[in-house]
Amino acid sequence: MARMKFYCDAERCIECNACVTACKNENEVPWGVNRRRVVTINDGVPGERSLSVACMHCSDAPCATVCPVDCFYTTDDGVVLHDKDICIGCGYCFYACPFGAPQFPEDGAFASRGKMDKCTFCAGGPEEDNSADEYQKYGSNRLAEGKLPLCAEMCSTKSLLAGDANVVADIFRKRVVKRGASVLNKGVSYQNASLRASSVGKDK
Amino acid sequence: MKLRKVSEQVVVEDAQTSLESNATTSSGNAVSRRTFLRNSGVMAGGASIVSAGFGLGMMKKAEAKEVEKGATTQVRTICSHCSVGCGIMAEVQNGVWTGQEPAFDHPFNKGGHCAKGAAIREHGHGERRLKYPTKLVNGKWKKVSWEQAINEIGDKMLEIRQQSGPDSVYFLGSAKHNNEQAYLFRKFAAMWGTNNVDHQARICHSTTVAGVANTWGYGAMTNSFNDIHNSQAVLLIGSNPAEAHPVALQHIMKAKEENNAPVIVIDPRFTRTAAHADHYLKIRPGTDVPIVWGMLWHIFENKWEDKEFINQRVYGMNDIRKEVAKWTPEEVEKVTGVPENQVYAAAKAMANHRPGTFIWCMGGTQHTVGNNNTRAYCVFQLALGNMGVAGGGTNIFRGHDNVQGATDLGVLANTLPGYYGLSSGAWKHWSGVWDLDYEWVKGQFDGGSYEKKKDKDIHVMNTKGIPVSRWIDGVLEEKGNIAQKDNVRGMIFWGHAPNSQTRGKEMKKAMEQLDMLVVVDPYPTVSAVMHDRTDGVYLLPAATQFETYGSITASNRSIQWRDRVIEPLFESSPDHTIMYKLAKKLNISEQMFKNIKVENDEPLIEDITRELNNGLWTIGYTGQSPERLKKHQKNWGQFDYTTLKAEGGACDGDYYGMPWPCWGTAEMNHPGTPNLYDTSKSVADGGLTFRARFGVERDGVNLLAENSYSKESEIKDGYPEFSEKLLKKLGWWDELTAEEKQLAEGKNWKTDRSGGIQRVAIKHGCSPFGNAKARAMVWTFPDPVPIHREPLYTSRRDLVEKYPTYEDRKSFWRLPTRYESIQAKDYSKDFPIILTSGRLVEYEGGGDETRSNPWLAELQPDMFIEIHPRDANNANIKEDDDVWVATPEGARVKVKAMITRRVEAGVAFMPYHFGGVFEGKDLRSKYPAGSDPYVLGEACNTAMTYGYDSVTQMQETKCSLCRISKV
Amino acid sequence: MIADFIDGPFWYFSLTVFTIGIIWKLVTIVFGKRKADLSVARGSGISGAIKTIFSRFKADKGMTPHIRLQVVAGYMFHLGLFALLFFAAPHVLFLEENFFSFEGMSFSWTPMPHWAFIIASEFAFLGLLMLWLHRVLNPVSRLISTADDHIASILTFVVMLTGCLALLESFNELRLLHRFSVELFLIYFPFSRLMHAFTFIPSRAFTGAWFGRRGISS
Amino acid sequence: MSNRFMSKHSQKFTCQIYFFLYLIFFLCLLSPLNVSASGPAASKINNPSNDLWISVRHNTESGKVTSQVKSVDSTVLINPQADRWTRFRMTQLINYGLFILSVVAVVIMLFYLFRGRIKLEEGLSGIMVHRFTDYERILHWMLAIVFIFLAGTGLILLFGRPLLIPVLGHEFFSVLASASKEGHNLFGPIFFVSLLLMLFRFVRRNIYAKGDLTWLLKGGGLIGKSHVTGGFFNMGEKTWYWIVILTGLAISVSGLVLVLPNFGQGRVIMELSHVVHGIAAIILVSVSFGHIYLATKGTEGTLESMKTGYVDIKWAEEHHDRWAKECHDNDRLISAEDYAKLQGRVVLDQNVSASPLMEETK
Repeated sequence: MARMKFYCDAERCIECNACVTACKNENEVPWGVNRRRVVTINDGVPGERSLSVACMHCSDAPCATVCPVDCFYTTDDGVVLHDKDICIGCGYCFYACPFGAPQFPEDGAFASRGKMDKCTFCAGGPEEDNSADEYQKYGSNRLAEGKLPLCAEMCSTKSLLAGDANVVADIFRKRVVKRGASVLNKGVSYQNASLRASSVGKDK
Repeated sequence: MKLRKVSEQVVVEDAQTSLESNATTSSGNAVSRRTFLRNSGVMAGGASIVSAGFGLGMMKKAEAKEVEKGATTQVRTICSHCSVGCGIMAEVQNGVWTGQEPAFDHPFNKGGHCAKGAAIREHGHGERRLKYPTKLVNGKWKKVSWEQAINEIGDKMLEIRQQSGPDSVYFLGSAKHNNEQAYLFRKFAAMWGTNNVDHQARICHSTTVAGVANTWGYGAMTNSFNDIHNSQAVLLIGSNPAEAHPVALQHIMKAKEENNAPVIVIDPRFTRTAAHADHYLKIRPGTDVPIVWGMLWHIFENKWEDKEFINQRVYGMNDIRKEVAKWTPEEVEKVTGVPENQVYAAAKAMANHRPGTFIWCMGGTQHTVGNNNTRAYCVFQLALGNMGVAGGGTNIFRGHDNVQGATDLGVLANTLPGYYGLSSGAWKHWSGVWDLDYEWVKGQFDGGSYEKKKDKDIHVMNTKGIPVSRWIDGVLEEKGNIAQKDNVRGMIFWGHAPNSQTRGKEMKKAMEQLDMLVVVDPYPTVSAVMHDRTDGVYLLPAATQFETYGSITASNRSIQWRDRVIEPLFESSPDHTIMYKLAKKLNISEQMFKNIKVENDEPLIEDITRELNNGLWTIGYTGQSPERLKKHQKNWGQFDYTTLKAEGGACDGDYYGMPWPCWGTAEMNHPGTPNLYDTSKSVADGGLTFRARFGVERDGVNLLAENSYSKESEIKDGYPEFSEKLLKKLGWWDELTAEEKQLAEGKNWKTDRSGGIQRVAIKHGCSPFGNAKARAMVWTFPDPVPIHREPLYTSRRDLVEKYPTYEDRKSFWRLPTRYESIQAKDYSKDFPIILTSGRLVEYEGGGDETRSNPWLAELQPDMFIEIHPRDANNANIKEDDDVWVATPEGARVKVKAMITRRVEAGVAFMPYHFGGVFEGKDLRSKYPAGSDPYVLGEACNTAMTYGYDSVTQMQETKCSLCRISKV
Repeated sequence: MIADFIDGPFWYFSLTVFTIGIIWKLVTIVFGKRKADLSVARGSGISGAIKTIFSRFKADKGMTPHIRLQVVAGYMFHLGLFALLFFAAPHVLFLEENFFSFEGMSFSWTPMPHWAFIIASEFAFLGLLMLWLHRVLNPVSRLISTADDHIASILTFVVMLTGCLALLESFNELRLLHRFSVELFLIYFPFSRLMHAFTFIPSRAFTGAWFGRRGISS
Repeated sequence: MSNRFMSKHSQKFTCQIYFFLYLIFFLCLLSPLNVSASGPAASKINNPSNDLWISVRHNTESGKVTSQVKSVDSTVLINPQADRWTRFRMTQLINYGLFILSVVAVVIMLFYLFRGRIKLEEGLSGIMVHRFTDYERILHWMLAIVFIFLAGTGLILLFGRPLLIPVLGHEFFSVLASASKEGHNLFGPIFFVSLLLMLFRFVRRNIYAKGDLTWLLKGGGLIGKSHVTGGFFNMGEKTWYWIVILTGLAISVSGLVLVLPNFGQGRVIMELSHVVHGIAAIILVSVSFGHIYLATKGTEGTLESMKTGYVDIKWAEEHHDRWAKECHDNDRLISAEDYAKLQGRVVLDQNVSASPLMEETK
């Protein structure tokens, strides 16, 4: 049984926001609701790194734990989904989620939270797969078509990985090893050449 | 209180899903997938994210009937944003663009996209598009019919022609046209009889084209994005692919991770690319030549240069050495602000890791010394022997999706398609291609003469036109000062964003002075609103590139075939159709479409392709017949991710998109040239030598290559370009067929339309254009050896004396052009901060298209300026404050402050995609109803100042001065 | 099943009862027999009528100190309810879809924003509660109140409550509950004091006319 | 929802986060950037990334964090509070809350069983004194009604999942829950308003005075048969009043923070407000049990005061002797007949209807 997971390779993410618009594109999420976002740390200074975050589809999801109407469920693929026919838009999942995945459509002051909306790993909802009703509520169901979430598939630098946790881990491990190995063959990367040149002095 | 059509509610609701919007529509085509489903009998679901009221509809449980799906068809097309040329799989259902799948097997992007590419399907909604022909009637937008619009425009054009001559109408083309439309547009201008035709390439990479072409023959990206996989080092200067070409990072990352290629970024701004680089040099804007010479200084100092390569294939490197010798580490640090050790490290990295590639973009080109910069870059690569090898080369990332193509097809004021120039020879060649009488073509032009050469009159048809960067002056300049019969009186913006051009304030004045302003574009663009005209403005809705088809040339010279995804939305129609209608109105359609089939006003794209195949011999656009292009597109999965070569399959042996030059006729089946000047391959297999373009010798120095030649070449040394005479001398003449001989008689490789000369030359393993040395020293340019000159508006007055700019020119591209008279005055006191500009990933170009796309607009709602904390504190500015940015020429823009260390203290950065706000005044109300972009903002170029390149009139957008004060 | 009944037959039934009831009531009131007024006219009946219709919106000076609570609460409730009834987005849409759409064209007006809706309902509830509690707790008003008054108040309260419970606009059951209560309300309306929504005009008019004729200012 | 399950849950979830972060650390450690650190110049170059990701995990980055997605907390990558809040609600609020409420209920029941109803020693006299005006009673009952509604809906939302879903099933419960949530949100402000009116109206009479302490020492008369003194309000009522006001305000304010999600308040603030809201509510509800009991079944003659506004003089003497004395002195006693008339139990004749006592309506 596959366990679906997202993983964002911070060394590659360039904050191009393709994942964000891809999500809007595939699920036609309305303005103001962002199932996925890219966060940049140390913006504008050396060490700047970006990560694309959405629902992490936790193995034991806190949103599911706190939901007062128990509208969450986990699919066989380990995707955490919720039933909008049961959701009452109370916002507890929003408090419980460390990653800020749950989104609520708001309309001005005194906004009553509508039904919660979040990343579905492009796996739709409880409705019949790829039915119009499902699309209306949750966006498309790519998993049912044997495809992976569009955000990951469209990542410009293949930084955002999605799929069976083991496969993702393998891909990533290979990458890391390659990075490491290539360094070993070629000696020190030039990240610090300047520092060396200054401290050690030029090796003419 | 409101009355509304029930039928409209569909669209209104739909608009709500994306944003509250007053979008009305006149067509059922323009629906999103939601409404599409809803239309086919689905009520909004109980949990509809759109919280509308609870009339029965909204509150009843969704009676979701399964949509009877019209078979979903997949269409292969190409992204219309940047020049990487990403493949797109569009899913179409009942004529509606319902889905977008990643093209995993596309060799350029492997399914990857940036924010723009991933949001491309929104073109199928086009909520904020210009819906129908519109005309400005005393201050109000009025819908008119196509016929009326074309007639009125045509009559006005003829009137202007009759009063002031053809040169008073300016044809401003576009890099968004596909090759066929671009070619047709250039032809249109020729038929009309003017060289006042130009497009964005002028203000994007013209200095590259000029500088690079004059160094070694062709002015284009020498290798390809994919070829970067082979690079052992990557140097980017004035280039920020992380935002401008995100998919390119896919390839750069591969090199970085798998070859541990050091990635070195040289930029005034710590860009997102720099954030992922191994080594970063922060230079003062406008000091590209010094930093490059500075690195070269270390290379010569440590004897890291490739001597053999230089001896064999480079001319004038000694002149360079002399200049470089002046750039000691101390001087470099003084001018650029980069300490020696960093420069040294960069130089060492490039020297130790060969081949290394050299990437630049507008950061290098958009300067008064742009051509110097680009040539300096080339020289650097020549010195390291990085040219003509896989993984090396100068990888120049072009801007728009087809700016390379539009340039090749001569939508320029200084040449005919294929860089033939404007000489009589060139005109004769093209008259031949068009199958027209040369004299008739000549007759179309103004009979007079604007320039003299050795006090001999030059015919107007042979004199360069006014470049797009200067059209403003073409309107505003004293009649007497323009080398032209009369000022420009009619402007035709055919896919151009005025806010991508500097001197916005004067542009506004110019627009108001025109007799007629025509905008042909899918969106109204800023041209529709920035002026205060009350009439004489026409907006014609052009179809987007997804509503038509044709070929486009990616930055790496690969030509891809783009399929039509959907029928034109609303009342828009494809550019070539509009061209035909206008041509017909102007009575030049006969000649213009002589050998092009026209079906109900739409010229047949394939015929146009064939015609240009028949004419562009110089750069080998001849082998890419429509059939071959379509075949490549159908089989793009069969090309190698790194070499771009197809092994087996339908296109066996070809390189993807047959990167030009693809020599000879289509029958010759040349595979295209993936890397230029690569002597390790035979010419027949995409190998090449440096082009012999500048004669065979100068002052007794041999200009031809010395015992360097491409693989399998039968001439084991340099040789001049091929011509009938040379063939005869070599005794290869008789290898031409009878027909070929007939056509080739008295012609050379460029003008022989039989392709025989090229065929035979290649048969003997020779490059048709000869085998020469690259020119490190371009004696035909103002600065034969690239030297540093301070920007016109410089904050370093102490350097002005040592590195002065040029003298003013009386008449340069028909216009007086100022240099030293501007630099003479010291503005640095009142305007202490250097102002530079650049791109954002979410938007492109003038941004009218992308700012109208809700998925993108939501991510960049505000125009901003990046300010260093020091400057911010000095001006007492806090994050997100509104600030006035004032520049020396009296313009000022109101933008939000973003305080960041990306920029150095004393430097400020603004993105240039915004428009629709002018000096603090919001122009939203001036847009035609329902076509205002979601996001408006000050155009940074409203504030950008004067300054033009000394060869190509490239505008200076990368360093000016400004004063920033809190609102 | 029940849903269809509430959305369908019962809705039309209640609507009919309501309309016919109202009309019948008003007709009987307006055209009912009345003793001819033999007094000598000292002033105009018409002007008196019109004057009174508006003057009665203001509480009588003498009474004000005693009934401040009722006045304040009364206005809060009635204004709030009016706003809810005619300017709540769902109601506007409902009215448009069910009453003001004729072939192809439909008529509607701008609903109030969500926040305004909330405030209006807070006012309405506060007012209604106060009024009803006063009715129950104040000995005098308790004495003069009949079952009708209590039923009317409670029915109104229930209608408002169910409406607000269905605020999320997504559970059909809640919508039906609201609609059902509305239907009961409509049926009860014509036969109860709720009629004052319509009758307050003619009643004031008659008194006004009567006084006006006698030259009494009221 | 047993404790055992909960703790298991939280452990698992923390592991989740750590797994995610370890992956990132792993990457940082092996990326060329850092291996270089272990290269020749290792001593000089230490790897900033480790600290970076640690600070990310605890949401304490020093550098500027940005995101093009502009929404509440969109720049918070990981919010460590979330996990704590989850654990608070699931393992503490629900379990202890349920425990406390049921204990209080049971205690009161037992008390009733053993102590029975507290009768007036001398029985009712029929002589009444006026205690509360209409306005005061309206306030009281408004607050009471709204409070009960809010308490009910609130408890449904809090305990519904463990207690009601098994009974009602998901679909129907979520209908109920949705109604509860909307009602709860809507009536909250009304509660707040009535609470404030309550505060202003009664605050003067509820300031602790001397004598209250002795009342306390005597356990409000519940313990033993001894007699306790009291003013208009006795110590017990005052305390109840202050509990209502203080917890009420806490509930209202925190409630408003929660019900208006879009004034840009971050998740952490909302989580904290929810904690306050929950605790205060449990306290108020449990104490209100006591109040309701005492005022209705608990003591004879008390409910009368809020029904009619009048109390039997005997009741006054027993519970509020000092106030009763005042009434005697100012001669504010009303005979049974007059009282009957006032309550309209006998037909009024003209002069009574004009009786000055009608002024009470004010």
